[in-house]
Formats: sequence, C-alpha cells, structure tokens
Amino acid sequence: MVYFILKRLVQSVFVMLAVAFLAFSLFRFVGDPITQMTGVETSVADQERLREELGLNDPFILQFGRFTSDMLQGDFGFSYRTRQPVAEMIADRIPATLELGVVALLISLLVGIPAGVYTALRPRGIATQAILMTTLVGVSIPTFVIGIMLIFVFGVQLGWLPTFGRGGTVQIGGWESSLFTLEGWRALLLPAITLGVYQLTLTMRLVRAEMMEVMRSDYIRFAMARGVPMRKLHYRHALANTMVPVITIIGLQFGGVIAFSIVTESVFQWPGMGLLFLESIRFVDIPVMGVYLVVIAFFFVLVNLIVDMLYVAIDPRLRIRDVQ
Amino acid sequence: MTRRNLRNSALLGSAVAFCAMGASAETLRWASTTDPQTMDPHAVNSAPVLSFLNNVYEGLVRRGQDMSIEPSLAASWEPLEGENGWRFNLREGVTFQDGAAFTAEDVMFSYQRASNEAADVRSWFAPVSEVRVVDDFTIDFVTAAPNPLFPDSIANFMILDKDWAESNDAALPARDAENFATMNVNGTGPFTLSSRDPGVRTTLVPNGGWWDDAQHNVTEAVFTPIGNSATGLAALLSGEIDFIQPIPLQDVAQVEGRDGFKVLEGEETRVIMFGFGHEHDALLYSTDVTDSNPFADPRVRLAAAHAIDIDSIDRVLFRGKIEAASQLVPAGISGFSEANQDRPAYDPARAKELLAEAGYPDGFSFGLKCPNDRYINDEALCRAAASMFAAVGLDAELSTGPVRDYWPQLREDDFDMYLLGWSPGTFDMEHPIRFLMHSQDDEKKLGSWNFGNYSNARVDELLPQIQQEIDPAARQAMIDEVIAITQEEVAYIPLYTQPLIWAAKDNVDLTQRADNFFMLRWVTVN
Amino acid sequence: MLTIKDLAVKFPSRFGDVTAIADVDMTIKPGEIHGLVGESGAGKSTVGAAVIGLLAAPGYVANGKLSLGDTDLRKLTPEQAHEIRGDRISMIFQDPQTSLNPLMTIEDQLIETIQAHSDVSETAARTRAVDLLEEIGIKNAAERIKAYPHQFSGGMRQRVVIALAICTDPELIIADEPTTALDVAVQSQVLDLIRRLARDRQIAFMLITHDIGVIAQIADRVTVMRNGRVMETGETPQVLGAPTHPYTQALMDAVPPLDHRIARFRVPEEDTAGVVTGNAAEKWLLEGQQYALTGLTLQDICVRFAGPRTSLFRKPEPYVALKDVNLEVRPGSIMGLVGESGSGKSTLAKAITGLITPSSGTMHLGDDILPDGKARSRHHPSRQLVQMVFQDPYSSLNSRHRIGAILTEPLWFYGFVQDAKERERLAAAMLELVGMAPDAVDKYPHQFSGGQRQRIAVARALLARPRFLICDEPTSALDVSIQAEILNLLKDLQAMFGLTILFISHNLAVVRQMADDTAVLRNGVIEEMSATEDLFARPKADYTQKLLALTPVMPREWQSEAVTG
Amino acid sequence: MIAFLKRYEGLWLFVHSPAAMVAALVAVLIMIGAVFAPWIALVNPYDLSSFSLFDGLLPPVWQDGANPKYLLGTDDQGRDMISSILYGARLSLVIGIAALTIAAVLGVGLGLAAGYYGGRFDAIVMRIADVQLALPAILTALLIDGIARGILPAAMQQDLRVAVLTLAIALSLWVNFARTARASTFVQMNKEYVQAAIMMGQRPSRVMFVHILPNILGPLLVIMTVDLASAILLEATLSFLGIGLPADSPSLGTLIRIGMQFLLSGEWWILWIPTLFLVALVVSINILGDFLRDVFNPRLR
Repeated sequence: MVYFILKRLVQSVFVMLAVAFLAFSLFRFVGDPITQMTGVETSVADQERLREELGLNDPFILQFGRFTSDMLQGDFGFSYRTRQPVAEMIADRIPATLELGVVALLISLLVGIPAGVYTALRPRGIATQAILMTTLVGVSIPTFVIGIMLIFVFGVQLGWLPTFGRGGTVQIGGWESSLFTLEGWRALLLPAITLGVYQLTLTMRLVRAEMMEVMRSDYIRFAMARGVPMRKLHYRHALANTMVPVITIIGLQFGGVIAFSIVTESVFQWPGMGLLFLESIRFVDIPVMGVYLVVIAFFFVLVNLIVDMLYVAIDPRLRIRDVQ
Repeated sequence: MTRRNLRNSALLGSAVAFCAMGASAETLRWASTTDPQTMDPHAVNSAPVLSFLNNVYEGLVRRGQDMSIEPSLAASWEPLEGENGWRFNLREGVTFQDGAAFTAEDVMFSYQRASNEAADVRSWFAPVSEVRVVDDFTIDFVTAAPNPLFPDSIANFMILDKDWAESNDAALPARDAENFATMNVNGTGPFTLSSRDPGVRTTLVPNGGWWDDAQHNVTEAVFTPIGNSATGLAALLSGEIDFIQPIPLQDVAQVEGRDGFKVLEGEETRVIMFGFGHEHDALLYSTDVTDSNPFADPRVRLAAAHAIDIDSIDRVLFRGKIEAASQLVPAGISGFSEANQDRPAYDPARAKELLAEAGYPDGFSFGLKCPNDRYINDEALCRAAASMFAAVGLDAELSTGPVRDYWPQLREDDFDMYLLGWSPGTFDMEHPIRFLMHSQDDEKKLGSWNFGNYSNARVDELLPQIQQEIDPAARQAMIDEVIAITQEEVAYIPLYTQPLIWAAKDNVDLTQRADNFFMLRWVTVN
Repeated sequence: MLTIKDLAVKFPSRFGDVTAIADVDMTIKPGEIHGLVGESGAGKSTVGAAVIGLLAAPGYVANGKLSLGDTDLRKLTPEQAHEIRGDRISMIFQDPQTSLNPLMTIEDQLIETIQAHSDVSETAARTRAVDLLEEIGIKNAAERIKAYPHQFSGGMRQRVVIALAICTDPELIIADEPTTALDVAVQSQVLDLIRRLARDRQIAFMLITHDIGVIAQIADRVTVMRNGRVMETGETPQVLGAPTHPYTQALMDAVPPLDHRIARFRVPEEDTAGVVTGNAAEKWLLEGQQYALTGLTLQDICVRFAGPRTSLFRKPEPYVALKDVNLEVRPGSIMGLVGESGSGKSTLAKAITGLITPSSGTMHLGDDILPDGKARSRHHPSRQLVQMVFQDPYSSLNSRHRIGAILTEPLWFYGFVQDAKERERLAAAMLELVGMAPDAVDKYPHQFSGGQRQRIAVARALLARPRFLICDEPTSALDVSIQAEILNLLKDLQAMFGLTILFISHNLAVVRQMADDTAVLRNGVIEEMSATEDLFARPKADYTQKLLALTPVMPREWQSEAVTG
Repeated sequence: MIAFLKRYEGLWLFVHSPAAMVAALVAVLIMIGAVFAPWIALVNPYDLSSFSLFDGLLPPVWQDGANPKYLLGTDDQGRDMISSILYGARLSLVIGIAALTIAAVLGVGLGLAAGYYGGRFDAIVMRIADVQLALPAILTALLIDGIARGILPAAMQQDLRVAVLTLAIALSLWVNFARTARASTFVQMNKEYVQAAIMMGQRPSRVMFVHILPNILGPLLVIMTVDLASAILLEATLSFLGIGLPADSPSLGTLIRIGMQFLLSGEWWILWIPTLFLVALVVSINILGDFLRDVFNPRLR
C-alpha cells in the first residue's frame, strides 16, 4: 500500500511537471503581457524596459527553469495584472471553485445514482424513457446556454435565486465558505446545477449500464435464488458492485469538471479559479496562468490518488491478500 | 494583514447590506465589466483604474459633468510668467482620508512618483522639465515648450500623501510585486475604500472629511465586476445591482420596457475608425495583389470610405445609437474642426470608379484585422464592413481576435487594414494628432499609435505649433489644416462615435460623463 | 416432492415464440438426487430456471404443471415466488468464483439469507451460519466466516455456496453444473457433500450436468435431454447401463473410458465426416514432409513470474510456475500432459511456443536448439514447425476474419503458396480433409458450432505444415459427442502425417485414449512420466494414484464396447 | 461498422427501434443539408458580398415584419438563418468528424500499442494521458492556437483556424480512445487467436491492426458517436470562451455564441434556432450512440 502510494506520488510529480512545462510553453503565444500591463500612452521604450525587467526576453527554457525553481521554493511570483502574490490570489479563489465543483459532483451523484438505478431496474418504463431523453437533451445544450437560461428563469423571471456571485460567505480559518449560510446555498445552486448537469447524465448512464450488467451476474442471480429481499439485492448487492467503475469515471472527469467550471464561473461571475484564469488569459497574466495550471494538475492527481485508495476501501479483493 | 481585516469587515458589510436590502436606500451596488487592476493611481494608465480611483483620489484639477476642467485640489492656476509652464495655487485645509494635511510636498511627491520609470502614467509629464514647490500651497510645473493644454492633460493625475506612501513602503508604484498602495488607499476624494476583494467585490464608503460639499446621498457603494454582459443585465433586472455600465446595445429595449429601470444613453468620446498600412510595400494578405500596396493610393482609401454604409450600420448593428464621425474626435471636443464636418458619403458606384481609376477595376483582396473584445460590436462591425467592401470589389479577409494579441499584431505591422478606436485622453484634438497622425517617431514619442505610419510632412510640422499655440483661433486654424489634409488623403476612415449606454434602476440618479467614468459624487438614490 | 408435467418454456423472438423446452416430465422425491444430463443446448438449465422461477427474460412457462409439494409454482405471484426461493427451493451455480458477492463477507451473505426467511435475531442467525459451515466441512468456521469470498479457495468457495443454498433448509436444490469448474479432488468432495445432504437432510437435488461420470457416481435417477425434449428417464443403472434410446446409446459411446484404452470412438454415421483420403490438401501436406519426424526435448525448464509488489524495500517474491521440467516427446508420438488447473500445463505450452520466456533451461526441437521466447526471431523455422490447437474454439479464431482469410494466412505468411486463388483452393481442400464442407471459406467463425470451429482450428494448424503440434485442452470446451469426433480426427491426422503431438488435458480419460506417453504435472513439477498404459495401470506417484482414485468412473459393464480397428 | 451492418441482427434491431430511426433520420437530414449546403442554401454566409446589412434582423416568416425570402429570418449581418445554419452545421460536422478521426487514430494507435506491449510503454502512454486529462480542453485549445500562431506565417493563420481548432479538440478527445482501446486490447491479448498470430511470428503491427483492431471496433464506435457529440459541443464552448472560429465563418457553436447577444433583445431566433438545431443534431447522434452500444452489448438489451 505504501509502495503503491509512493509510486503514484512519483508519477504525480511527473504529471505536474509535464503540465507545468506544457502550460509554460503556451504562455509565449497567448499574447503580449506588456501591452496589457501598460496604458495607451506608454512609450515603446518604457514597454521594452518593463519587458526586460520581467525577464520576458529571456530564452524560454530559462523562464521555465526560473518558474519551476521559484515554485519549488514556494515562491509563486506576482501577478502582472494586479501585482498581488499569485499564491494568495489562487488560494483565495480555491474555496469557491472547490465548493462549486464538489457540490456539482454531489448533485450529480445524489441525482445521478438513484436515477441510474431506477432506469436500470425498469429499463422499459415510461419514466425511464423520459429521464433518459431529458438528460440527453440536457447534455446536448451547451453549458453556457443552460447557465444563462437558468439565470433568466430563476434569477430574473421568478426572482428566487441570485444571478451572480457567491452570496453570503463565512470565513472559517483561511477558507471562505458559502456552505454555512442560506444565501450562500442559494447562490451556489444554479451554478452547481449548470456544472453538474453533464456529470449527472454521465453518472446516471454509467450507473445504469453497470447496474444492468451486474444484475445479470451470477452472484446477483444466486442472491435472487436465495430469496434475498429485493431492496437489499438492488442496493447492497448490485449498487455496491457498480461503484468501482463509477468512482473511476468520477476521478477521470475531475479534469472535465474543472474545465467546465471555467465556463460556469464565467457565466455566473463565480469568483473561483476559473474566472481568475479567464481574466488572466485576457490580461496575459503569465504567473497566474502558470500556477493555476499546476494547481489544477495537483488536484487532478490528488483526486485520482483518492480514487485509487477508495477502490481499496470498497473492494476487499484489493486489500492485501490473506492466507488462502 | 490589512487585507484580511478589510475582508472580514466586508463580510460584515455585505451581510448587513443583504439584511437591509430595499430598506437602506443609500447603498449603491454597481457593476462594470472590468475590475480595476490596482488601487495605485500611478501604476496603470487604464480607464477602469482611473475611473474607479477618481472617486477616491483627486487631482489638481477635475472634470465636471460636462467634461469641463474645474478646480479641485488646485483652487486656481495661471501660466508662469517669464517661462513656459503653469503655477497651481493649492486648496488649503484639505486633509487626506487618514487625517494628514494636504500640501505642495504631497503634489511634488506625487509628481515624482507618477513620473518615475515604474509609473505607467509618466507620459503625462513628458512636457514637464521641472517642478518647483514655491510654498506649502503653491507649486510650479515648468514645461520645455509652451503648453496651453497642460492643466487639461493632468485631470487624472492623482495626489497621494507623501508620508503615508513613504512610511508604507509605497514610494514608488508597484511594478512586479505588490506594495501597500496596491490594496490600500489614502486620497482626498469623496469616498474611501472600506474593503477590497480583487475581482470579486470592492466597497467604498463616503469620506466624512471631504473638503467639497457632498452632492450624493450614498452611504456605501459596492462594486462588482461582471464580465459576462448577459449575467450583468440579469443581475440588474433581478434587482441585485442598482446600476451597470455598460449594457449591450441590443438589450436597451428590454431594459426600457421593464418597470423600474432606465437606460442612460450618451456619446462616448471614442471614435471608431479604420486605419491603413500606408507605408507597406505590398499587401500581406492579398491573394491577387502581392507586389504592391493599393492602399498607398489615396483614391483606393477614398473608395473604401465610400463603400461604407454608415446608416445601415447605425440602424442594424447599433439600433440608431451612433453618430457618424468625420474626424478623429467627436463634435464638442476642443479642437473639433467645424470646417471639415463632411464625411465621404455611401456611394458604391463612386467607390468602384475610384478603384478603376487607381488601376483596380476588379478590386483586390486584402487582410482586415479587428479586435473582438475591445469595442462595442467590434466584430459585427467588421463583418458588416467586410460585406460592404466586398460589394465594391474590395475582398476583405477578415481576421478577428482578442485584444491581448491584437495590439502586438498591430505593433508588428501585421495588417493591411485595421480597426481602431480612439478616445482623446486630454479631450482635445491635439491628442489624436499626436498619437495617430504624426509620423512614427520613437525618439520624441510621437505617432506611437500610428500603426500604418501615415506620414505627412506638413502635419508633422504643424503638431509642435499646435501644442504650443496659446491663441485659440490660430490654433484652431492649424488644426483645421491638419484635418483637411488628413481628410483629403484619407489617412483614416473615421466611422462613428461609440455610444455610451448605462442602465440603472429608476430610483438612482446619476450623471453619465462622456469619458465613461462613473462618479459616485453625483449619485443620489431615492 | 417436485412434480413437473408437460413443461414447456418459450422465448418470444422476432420469428414468433421459440420453444426452448417442451413436454418435460419429471418428479424428484425428497432425498433423491436426480441427474439431468444432456449436451449444450439440450435445455437442461432452462428446466432448472423454470422451476425456481428465474427464467432469463423474456422467457416464460408456456405450458405444463410445476408443483412443489402442494404448492403450484405457476400460480405464485412474483412476491410469493421470491419468498419461496431460498426458503423451499435453492440453487447452486456452476462457478463458485462468480456466484458470491465479492464485496460482502461470507457472514453477511449467510445472515442476510437466513434472516430473509426466518424471523431470527442476528446472533441466532450467526450461530446457525457457523454451525452450518462446520457441518459442511469448513474448519474454524467461527473465524473464517468473517472472510470475503476471495479469501477462500475454489473448493471451499463452492462449499460456502452450498452452505448458502441449504441454510434455510430447502426441500429442493437445483445444482446447475456444480462441479464443472472444479478439479477432480474438489469435485469428489463436493459430490460427497451433496450425497450426504440428500441422505441426512432429505433434500431433493436436481443435478444438472453434462458430465455422465458425475451422474453415474451419485445420481439415483437420471433424465437425458436433447434439444429441449426428454429422451429417456429412469433409474441411473438402467438408463446408463442399458440405454434404450439411440441418443443415450450414442452418448455413452462417446464417453472416454478411464480404465482401458479404445482405438476409436464410435460415432453415429450421420454426424461425422471422416477423413477424406486422396484430396489436394492431403497431397500437399505429404509433399511437405521433407523434415523427419521431429521430437521435442525440454531440459530443466523453469518459469518464474514477478509476484505482486507488497513493499518498497523488499523485492517482490517471484511466483514459480514451472520448476525443473524435463520432458521428452518422442518423434511421431503423442505425449499426454495431465494436471489440474494451475499446475502449469498452459505455461509449458507457452514456453514451447515462445509466448513466454523461461528463466532457465534449454529446449530442443529435433536436434536444433529452440531459442527462448524473446530470443526467438520472428522468422525462426520453429514458428512454422510448431503449431498449436487451442482450448477455446470461440476465441482461437478471429471472429472478424473470414474462414478463408484465417486458413490462408499461414500459406502466404510462411510463403508456401504465392497464388491467392491456389491458397483458397488449398484451404477449401483442407476443410474437406478435416471433415467440413469446403464452402465454409466464405463464412465467419460465428456461423459455426464449437466442434466445427475446432476442426477449422486444426485445419489452420495443419496449413502451416507443422511437424510438432501442441493441443492445449482441445476438447474441454466441447460436448462429449463432439469431443469424440475431434479426438478421432486428431488420431487419424497423426497417423496420416506422422505428427508429433503434445496433448495437454485435465481429463485423465481423454489422455489415456490419446497419448503414447503421459506426464503428470502438479504445481509446476512433473510428478511422474512413463508410457501411458503403464502409468494408468500402475501409477507410482501418490498424486497420480489419488487423481485416478477420485475421478468418477462408470462401471465397466455400462460402457460400450470399443470399436476395433 | 461494416461488420455490424453485415449482421442482420443490428439492422433488425434498428428497424424496430423508433428512437434510433428518428435519430438517424434527423442526423442524416442534417448531414445531407450540411453536405449540400452550397447548393441548398439561399446565400453563402462566407461570401460577404452575398448578403447585406440592409436585410439585418428580419424575423422568421410567421412573425410580423418578415421577408418571405428568409424563412427563419436573418441575423444582425443580414445573413439568412437557414443558410448560416446549414453552413454552420457543415463546419461543425467537418470539425467534429476531423477531430474525431485524428483523436481516434492517435488514441487507438497509442491505446493498442500500450495494450499490446504493456509494461513501461503502457505506463508512459498512460501518464501522458493523465497529463492530457489534467489539462482542460480550453487550455489545450489555447496551446495549439498559440503554437500555430507562433510558427505559422500570418497569412495562413486565418485559413488554418479550422485546422487548429480541430487539432485542439482532437487532443482533448484522444485519451478516451486510448483508454478504451487499451482496455479492450488487454482483453483481446488473452484471446487465443492473438496468441496464435504472435506465435506464428507475425509483425506486431499486423497483430495489432489486422487481428486485434477489428475486434475492438465495437466499443470504439460507441465512443466515436458520443465523442462526435461532445466535439461539436466543445467547439461551441470554445467559441463562447473566445477561442473558437471567427464570426465570418461561423460554425453552429459560433452562431450560438453570436446569438447569445440577442438573448434578451427580442430577436430570439438568432439564438434559439441554431441552438435547437444543435440540440437536435447532438441528441440524435447520442441516440445513435446508445443504439450502437446496445447492439454491441447484447446483454444489455
């Protein structure tokens, strides 16, 4: 187990370095930070001086090396746009994105799993067909259209929910959370649904497929033959056995959640990392973009490590084998 | 540390605001597309920063509701005698928000700070050769040459408290790392910062010790950047914000049609125009003319101007809210050439004739570059223009992109024709002549946005004279000559003045200034 | 007592209802073990599923009477049927590996079953479960009950399955191929257990199996089915010993005897096309016999696999699959290799074919050294000289390739025939040689039955003009009657073309029929090797003796006479 | 595909699945419309001289103020909506299919090889896949877009926007193919027909592509349909984030992005008609994907 985790950690470092490298190589092409940092009237000579000061004229590999070694020493640099320390800017935004992502994921699981089970157990029911069709239409509309639609229906027309931002937040330690106030939850609902709808469909379809597969397995047939009560059969036997692939996909889709959180955050003006990243692209804020990507890679790696450990928790076969 | 405290108080503030929603009429919540990058008035010369900080800091002079220059921290000013420059007599009894007294030392300090290499606003002081503190409340700005417009050009030059800045290690603007002034303020203006969460929420509260009479009744102002225009509009319509600048043109009818909301429409001072690669030897993006540059011929440029149907653009794209432009500043700006108010009419037939005369009876193809996130409807405008050019045989290869790599492309001469919007920072015609019409001259820092390097010796000759001429009539005559030349040669195709469209709740009274600055001191919430 | 009368099960399909079984009559008395025997597709599992009410959707009972004691099983609502399941009727499935929920402990599964049918406390249920496990032969049950299924070996797991089936004291247990996935030793223990349960608890067993040996050993009565109909039913000695129905007779003929060797299996005339002589493929094969008979010698072959890594600091323990194997296959002979699952039989085949690399030892093909796995170049002659017939005819033929493409591949690959048309002709002739219609070249594997596919696999091997053929369990996936045909075919081909064959099987009886010499493999070690008749008549190693003793044997008098010749 | 059509089975199921029939009909109609757009469409929306601002913002025929020439109205440029949509669908499909082809070739190639060789090669491929998964699609798009801008001459950049976008989408989709191909290859590697081929001494490439590939096409085909749908949506999303196609050669996604500006303005058709069209296209592709999944996995029927 320890060996396994260590091995994953080494691989994780590789993944993060590769992401940093790729990310860094892209910065040069996003645009020129200098023209974004300076005003209309700034002279070309002043711009050149700034460029030199920021080391933007250095060879790419030197810039990357500096970025990596600074980061390893815990120095994440300063934003070109706001001049603030990047570490602090990102850290301030992490809670918003994580809460959004986690709640979206929770919605997708809490709705997706029961829906998947239901549609698997009643494959020919009318409700099943309706659920399948609705979710299919749901994932076929681009996320940003869904977001705006939700805003106008629930925010503007009905006036039930806020249209933007995080609502009331509470500071807990260094973590700014919207999970402890009603306002916070109200603000979280629409973006989380927008972000979760794709995951929901995915989860539901996966659970459905796995469940239908598992329901045909020998041990389910055997449990049937033993007269194990149907509820127990469906949830304790069948559902538990569908969880391994579901967890795998959730781990893999984490990248997707983060990617689409960029869109969702932009639509809902949700002050998370994605919004920060979009602003940073607009302003060619290289340090922020770099750190953002590394942080995303870190979360991705972390989630997948957790997923691997969850396997072990769920599946006794993966625990160290006892005597035969 | 300070930031944390601010943040916490913001939480309290917002919680209170929410509870009191509707009851506390004096809280103003407003939104705009871009967050001010910094609270340092000298670090970045950008409209969001200057607009926001004008509520907190003040300059020696300020602009009134009609954009006119009026006394602010300088109670009066007059030209120096015996040398070029201006003397400013400072207002006495003004204190900074932390209680420190305002004196000429602070102006001197602010000048040094703002003209330092680390400051992005230093170009304002290019004409200044020396600054002298005469006494506590008198300061002289000496210029190398006569400079009648100098007071107008420093309306956004904001004064910091010397002691405050120095004791907080903010004597220079933050260049590559933050300093105290990035997140904290200490101005003399009507409002002061109570909390700031960059990119999320910034809260201002009135400065009780402001020297001027407060015309507003705002007790708290909360600013939120909302980048997505549909979201911003939704926030206004759902009542979560009281005011937003700007809203998309096409949504005006929707807002006006709803009870309790109003739209404020005005003209910004920004003129949108097409520019040409005048000095290119050949077209870069042409498929048929690759060995010469048709745009070097004024007849071709005039043909392009005649191809534009500005009325249709106005009607369809801008819903009748733009004013066609004949020159690079809108009417009403000082120096506007009354004598040259005609613009080339929409006349495709004439355009074709001109092209034939110039040797391109079948037209030619070329590359048109446009930003897609800089001006109102910029991309749609370019598509429409491309379609209009195509109608006379000018086959435009349209290429649009975000402004972050648009400027670099223009700087690298990577265009045949391009779109540009220009707002005269000094609200005077001299500004676009200096930046857009004078030939490129890095040494003198002239023509720095004249990407196509339009060059006319007479214009180059006239600019210094215009800058130095004190007599308004003589000055206007020279400007008229420049405008006549550039219109004759079709240096640019001025299209229209960009509209300014704000939306607010009915109960908010505010003033829409032509520079798109939102001044809280004129806001009343009923 | 279970009574089945005129039972018919139908499956709706696009062509109307397909009748799976019809006119099935059967009664099983308490304590009776009733064997239900037949080849694949006979419908025997459908009978079991119909009785317990778990017919695969959309199948349904179309006709007939099904009753258990006084209960009419057809009149039950789904809820009532579910209550009867486990309570009065239980079931044992074929594969103990897959019939237990891998995520739940044995205890949880037992307790939940007990509590589903009787209103007892968890503690009481646990006590009952532990007692049951003890009774069924699981030592230290109080502790072992906390384990997960994967922590038990195959045989123990099948005991657990049986414990689950009997924990509610059912009247009837349907055992569907309960020992097919087990090795002989375990099989014999499980059969003993079933017999004991029938006797002591008076449970009626419906024992569904294709293995006549198993039936012969423990069934009181037997029903023979074919194509969904009952062929014959009665007391076991009567049905097996003196079959009246021709199908039963043919079935008995096809069963390979363990206790003596017969020259050929007797197979019904209409089913078989024997080897056609004088055809083009035969000529072509004989032409290619420029090599002498080729034997194989293995010296001190060891194969190790990396074990799972459990610690950062210790090297993973290697898993030894083969240890110092010495084997000599005489040129032109058939060497039988027997062993239970996991004994290393297939590993040995893979080592010879170069699919895996031995960690030590040398191999000779004829007089030439046979390079180890990775060292063997893709163009080494042995790639052509050594061919293999695999166990599973469903996976050994690429299902996306035409039979013609599969068969001509060796012809062009080894450069035997340049002309494409000629290759097709030869492939067709080869099909004829192995007893199939030549027009099969245009079809795809899924259009053929398992036996036909195995014939195609043999044809493919022959088209490489091999001198040494490895047959890895070539008949274990096939029904006995088909097995008999394939074994006959292999014997004929070996005789015609002088092939040297390594014949791998877990089935002692089959090896006795086929092999000249036999080696017994156990846990990667050769236990015993000698001439086949010697080995079977006078086994020396304890292990061999044990294997022979535990394999179900039919009384000699039930067996048909050998075909001579 | 061919293998499955050969099976009478699949066809029969198809004829008896109304959802699949309708979906196929919709998809085929849209595809025909897209392919023949240059002949069907009223105007060519890419040809700037073929329409005029003068006709801008006309509503669909059933609303007041419409011009019967433009059945579904015009956008703010005066482009006929139907023509824009047909050309847009054409472009979306071209990008989607091209991206999918690249992703499939890359992913299946790497996945097959990873499954075939296993060991270190497999580990490297899978770590690269991890890196790819950790980079959201928008970042990949930015990267490709940026590199193209860095290395291509200016004049070509505009022409290559489609290619760049295609490549970006392809790169964010290949991992799916690689993982699926790898997993299926692992299964096939244990099949005896593969061992037989290896034993014969056949080249690895032949074993992979001639023997294994045809046997793992089923699950790959399912991924293809699902990913075609997500490629089209991804293109729309990238367009929303400002790194999609230029507005003068709009794809369906770009049309929707442009239409977003008219969400509230009263000109609803500029947003909702392309959106409806996109949804119809994507839903029918997804339904076909589901159908294929069922065909290839008869146990779920």
